[in-house]
Amino acid sequence: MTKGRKRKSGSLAEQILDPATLEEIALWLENAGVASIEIETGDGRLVRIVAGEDTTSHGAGMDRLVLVPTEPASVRPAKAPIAGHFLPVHPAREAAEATIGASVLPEQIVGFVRVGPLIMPICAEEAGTLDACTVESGDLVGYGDSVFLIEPAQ
Amino acid sequence: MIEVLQTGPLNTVQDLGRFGFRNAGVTSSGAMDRLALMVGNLLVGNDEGEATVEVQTFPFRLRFERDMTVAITGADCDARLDGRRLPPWWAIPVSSAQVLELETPRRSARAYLSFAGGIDVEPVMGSRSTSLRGGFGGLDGRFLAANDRLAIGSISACAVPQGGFGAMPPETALAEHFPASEDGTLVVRAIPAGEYALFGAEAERFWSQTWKISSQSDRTGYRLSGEPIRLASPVELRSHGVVPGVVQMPPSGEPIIQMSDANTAGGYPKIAGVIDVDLWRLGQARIGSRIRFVQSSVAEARGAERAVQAYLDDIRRTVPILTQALAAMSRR
Amino acid sequence: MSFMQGKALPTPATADEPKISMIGTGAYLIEAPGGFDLPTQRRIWALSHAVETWPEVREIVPGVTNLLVILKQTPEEPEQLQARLRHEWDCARSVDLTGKTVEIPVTYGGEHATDLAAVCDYSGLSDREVVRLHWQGNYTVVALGSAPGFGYLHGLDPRIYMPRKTVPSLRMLKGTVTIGGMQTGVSALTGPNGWNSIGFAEMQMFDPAKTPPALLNPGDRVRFLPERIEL
Amino acid sequence: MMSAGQMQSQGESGRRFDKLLIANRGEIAMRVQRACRELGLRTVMICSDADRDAPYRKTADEFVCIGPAAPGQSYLNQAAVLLAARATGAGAIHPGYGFLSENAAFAEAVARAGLIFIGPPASAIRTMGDKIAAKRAMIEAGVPCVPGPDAALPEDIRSIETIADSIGYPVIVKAAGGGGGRGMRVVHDPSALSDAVSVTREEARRAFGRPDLYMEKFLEHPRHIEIQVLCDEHGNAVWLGHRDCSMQRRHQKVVEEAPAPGIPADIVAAVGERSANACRRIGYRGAGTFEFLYENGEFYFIEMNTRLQVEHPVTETTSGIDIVREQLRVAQGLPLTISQVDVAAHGHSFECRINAEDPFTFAASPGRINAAEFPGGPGVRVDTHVTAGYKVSPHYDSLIAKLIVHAPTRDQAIRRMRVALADTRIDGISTNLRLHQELFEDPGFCAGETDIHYLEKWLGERKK
Repeated sequence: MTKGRKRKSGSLAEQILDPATLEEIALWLENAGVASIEIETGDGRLVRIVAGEDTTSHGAGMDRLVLVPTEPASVRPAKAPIAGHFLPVHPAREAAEATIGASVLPEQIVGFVRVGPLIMPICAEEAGTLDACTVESGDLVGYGDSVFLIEPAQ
Repeated sequence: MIEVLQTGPLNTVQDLGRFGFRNAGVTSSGAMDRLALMVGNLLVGNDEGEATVEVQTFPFRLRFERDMTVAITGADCDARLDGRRLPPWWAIPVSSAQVLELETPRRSARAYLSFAGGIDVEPVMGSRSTSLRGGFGGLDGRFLAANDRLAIGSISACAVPQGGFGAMPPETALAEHFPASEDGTLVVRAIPAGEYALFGAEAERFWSQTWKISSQSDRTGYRLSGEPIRLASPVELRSHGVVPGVVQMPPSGEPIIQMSDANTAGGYPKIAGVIDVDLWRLGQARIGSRIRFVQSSVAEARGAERAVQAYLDDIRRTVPILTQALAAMSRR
Repeated sequence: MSFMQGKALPTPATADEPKISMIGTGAYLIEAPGGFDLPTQRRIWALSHAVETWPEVREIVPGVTNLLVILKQTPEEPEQLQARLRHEWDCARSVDLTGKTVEIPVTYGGEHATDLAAVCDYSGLSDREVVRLHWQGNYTVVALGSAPGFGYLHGLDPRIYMPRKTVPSLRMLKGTVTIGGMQTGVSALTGPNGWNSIGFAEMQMFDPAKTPPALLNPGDRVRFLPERIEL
Repeated sequence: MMSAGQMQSQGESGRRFDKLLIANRGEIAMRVQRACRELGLRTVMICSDADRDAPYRKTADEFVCIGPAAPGQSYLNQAAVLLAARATGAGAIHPGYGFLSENAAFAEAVARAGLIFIGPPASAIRTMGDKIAAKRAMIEAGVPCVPGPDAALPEDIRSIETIADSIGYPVIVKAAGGGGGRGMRVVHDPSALSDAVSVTREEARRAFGRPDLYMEKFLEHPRHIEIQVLCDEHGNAVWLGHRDCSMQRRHQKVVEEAPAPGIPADIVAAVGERSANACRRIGYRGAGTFEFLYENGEFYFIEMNTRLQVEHPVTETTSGIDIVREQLRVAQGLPLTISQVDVAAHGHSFECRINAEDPFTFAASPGRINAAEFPGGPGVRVDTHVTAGYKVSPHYDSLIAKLIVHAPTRDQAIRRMRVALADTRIDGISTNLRLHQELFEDPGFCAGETDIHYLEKWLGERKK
């Protein structure tokens, strides 16, 4: 077990989970007799936490935090750019800019956020398939809230 | 500069109109949908009355010759910027050499292109609106043609977010202040005018029937077809000033609504006047579509005007707040 | 656009009170009682001058014995506004505008005078007689309208009154000297026109680059100078 | 343009606003939320990316993230706060303390947006934010000030020397735009004056963009005494007693108490009356604090804080008045529920600020709190937003809890605080709990009437 070891500044581990949390989860796993657990983080990445001594090929001394490679692709969110109310369809249009199951391009508008008299776009960050919408029409969404899930293109 | 790559006839430069010369026989001109023009201007950080391109024949294509900000308001004409689809009622920063395309809208008639800084044509009698009849204003007093280039004024950078942003369309934002369409028939509010009483019982049919906007309709006026309404005895009036919105009844018995390029004077009996605040909706009514008049009052008109003003004030106030908020968020 | 025709009847509300009506919510038309004469027209001009300065007024359009007042916005109290207009009319004293005199050289007859023969037929006068009666007249600009800079001129000799045509000319040239009913004028735009052409004037009646753009103003005197007569 | 004070529009409930946006985070956000809920007001709470899991999200009517973690992008992003209010239909904004609470431009923008700013008019914020203008206003209202001219120093050194002589040494030279210990210099005798003036002026020019300096008497061993005021828009202004906030480290208060020990009641009453009077004169509204230095039986005004203070609970517990509730009522246009004759001070109160910081180095200690236990029992109040599992963000100030005790006497309150501190446990991060425990055993502190340098000196000695 590596204890309280700090990762290099800017590493993904720091961005995703802090060491204290990891320690705790690892402890639970150990107690429950589970070898490892995969957690999907808010930004769509998979994190595998391994209990006890590191048993992966990384060898001794490695952190128990393992970033699972992005293939097969994990789902990425399309986030609200600002706080407001979610509009799945532009009020002057009858159909949504992109429907669930449709393929989307980077920067393509997939929905809207209404802020008073104004409207901001919710854009896909990368090419993929619009997988799901996670909020209801008219819901209050905040900056950075995940509104759609996009399955990245291979 | 912007360059017109493709255009149909009768697309002109328009602002809110030319006022103060009606008594010299000069029609006011100005956008048919003034509300769309104002919203477009507010989105790009202009004063609400800057000159825009009114597009009423499609397809329309233009190329930007420098980086700028453009807004597309009014009819949803499936705008595309270098092929990328844009929502209606939208403002977006564009780069030099990008091409904006507008397709024939499925509903509504006219789209407005507002540019941050406004279209910099020489004002004539205080306005940049094109008077096609007078042959002045706008671009040499004529409608736009392919290869025309229009100068765009400069404005202190308004930080429109990269992906653009839009305004709630007035149809939605102001829905409770305007009568809903009935089976695709636009309901237009009007107030009886000077000669209304002369029509006697006939006047009832003015309100009750659905009128069709005939093909002989343009920016000057809409001719309506339907069951004619005639006066018991013909009446001719001394020439008097008229304004957009006046509903005249020529001897044929089929009404004419004077629109933005309305004649300045007329003498036909006036059965009604469309309330000012409903003119923008009429300006978006298409040839062949149907309208019905409902009787209104000054009080009702004032209520709707206040709502429109509040809507515009809200946009005017919120646009800079939104751009500031986004700018602060992207600052490190 | 229709204009005074010999047989047409106006629709005055009463004999001595002006009629005030609305067009939509932001325009009020005040129609003077009685017939069309210059004293009434002068009172309309006086009313125009008074109302023009009201802060809520955007534009005024004096017509023939009437005035259209266009407001900047719908008034909160329309009845009160009507009362003020009525009061202003009551106070209006006939003013004689100290207008300028404009002399317009005219080529009578010739290729543009396509309706001269019809005027002769209607009046029973010879073409020389019609032309003479026209240029000998002293005209007053009653109002501007219908086209930029077009002046409705009062003072036509009743002998050459001539109703508008039932079938308008499709392309009458700007500058055509015309008679319509009891009025005369110089057409300001090339286009369809129902008035009767008897001559042509080169003079520019309207220049958008000038201040004011219209050559004529209500109250101005106009004289036609028979530069050429081509009969 | 309407200022909040002119806003007379009232909702169906007869109130000016039914929904309030809380433009803050942490314990104060929670404190304001509770007051709103008691008054039946709906709450909109905003957060940054770092505060998405704040415990008060569950009890807010609406909770929405307005921007990234950095304060400039979220809590200090005026436009984003206004938009959140616009989007949620909030009718008023409570700025809490810190962040936008003393930003006159923000108060104006709130009013311009047709909303009510829970605080004084922007003009009052602006006046009190300008040291010289504030001092002038206080002199006019008869509030005692530190001796010294209420105007910027002249250029000419001879005149400056004359001013220093008339004040009497030691004097302090301060940059008009400065604060928090920056841009100021103490001068003990005339020979050092010229150098001090020129160095400070240069510093002011570089650091604050304006070279204006002013000068006043330097007090050697003052205490930091505050007077809490409350005003409504009907001309009522009351003062709610006084607090001693002398226990400071680098101008940051560590422990506060009410009332300030050892100050004769008649002296405080005179200053309190004048403070309330000053509020009436400047058209003040809401809660505010007059900060004074106190030395040798004299009060000297230093500044006015035009907002709620971190240490407001010590006044609440001794006066029995809910200051946040009064703020909200005043903003609704209602008169104060109390008048001066109703104001009394009962017993004694202490507040300890529990910070996520090293108790020795004072380095911030962000991270996850594994376990949190807080004290209870009679006369104990804990204002906190943290629980076990809470992650203390490095982006914001390190205050995680306030322990407040109240007891009939100061000695009893000290004993109560010792117990409260002993019953507090925060694991996973470092906190200054131990510092507080040591302080409450320190004979000097326990004796009371310590000056503003006491804590720094004590810390210096502790290190050895």
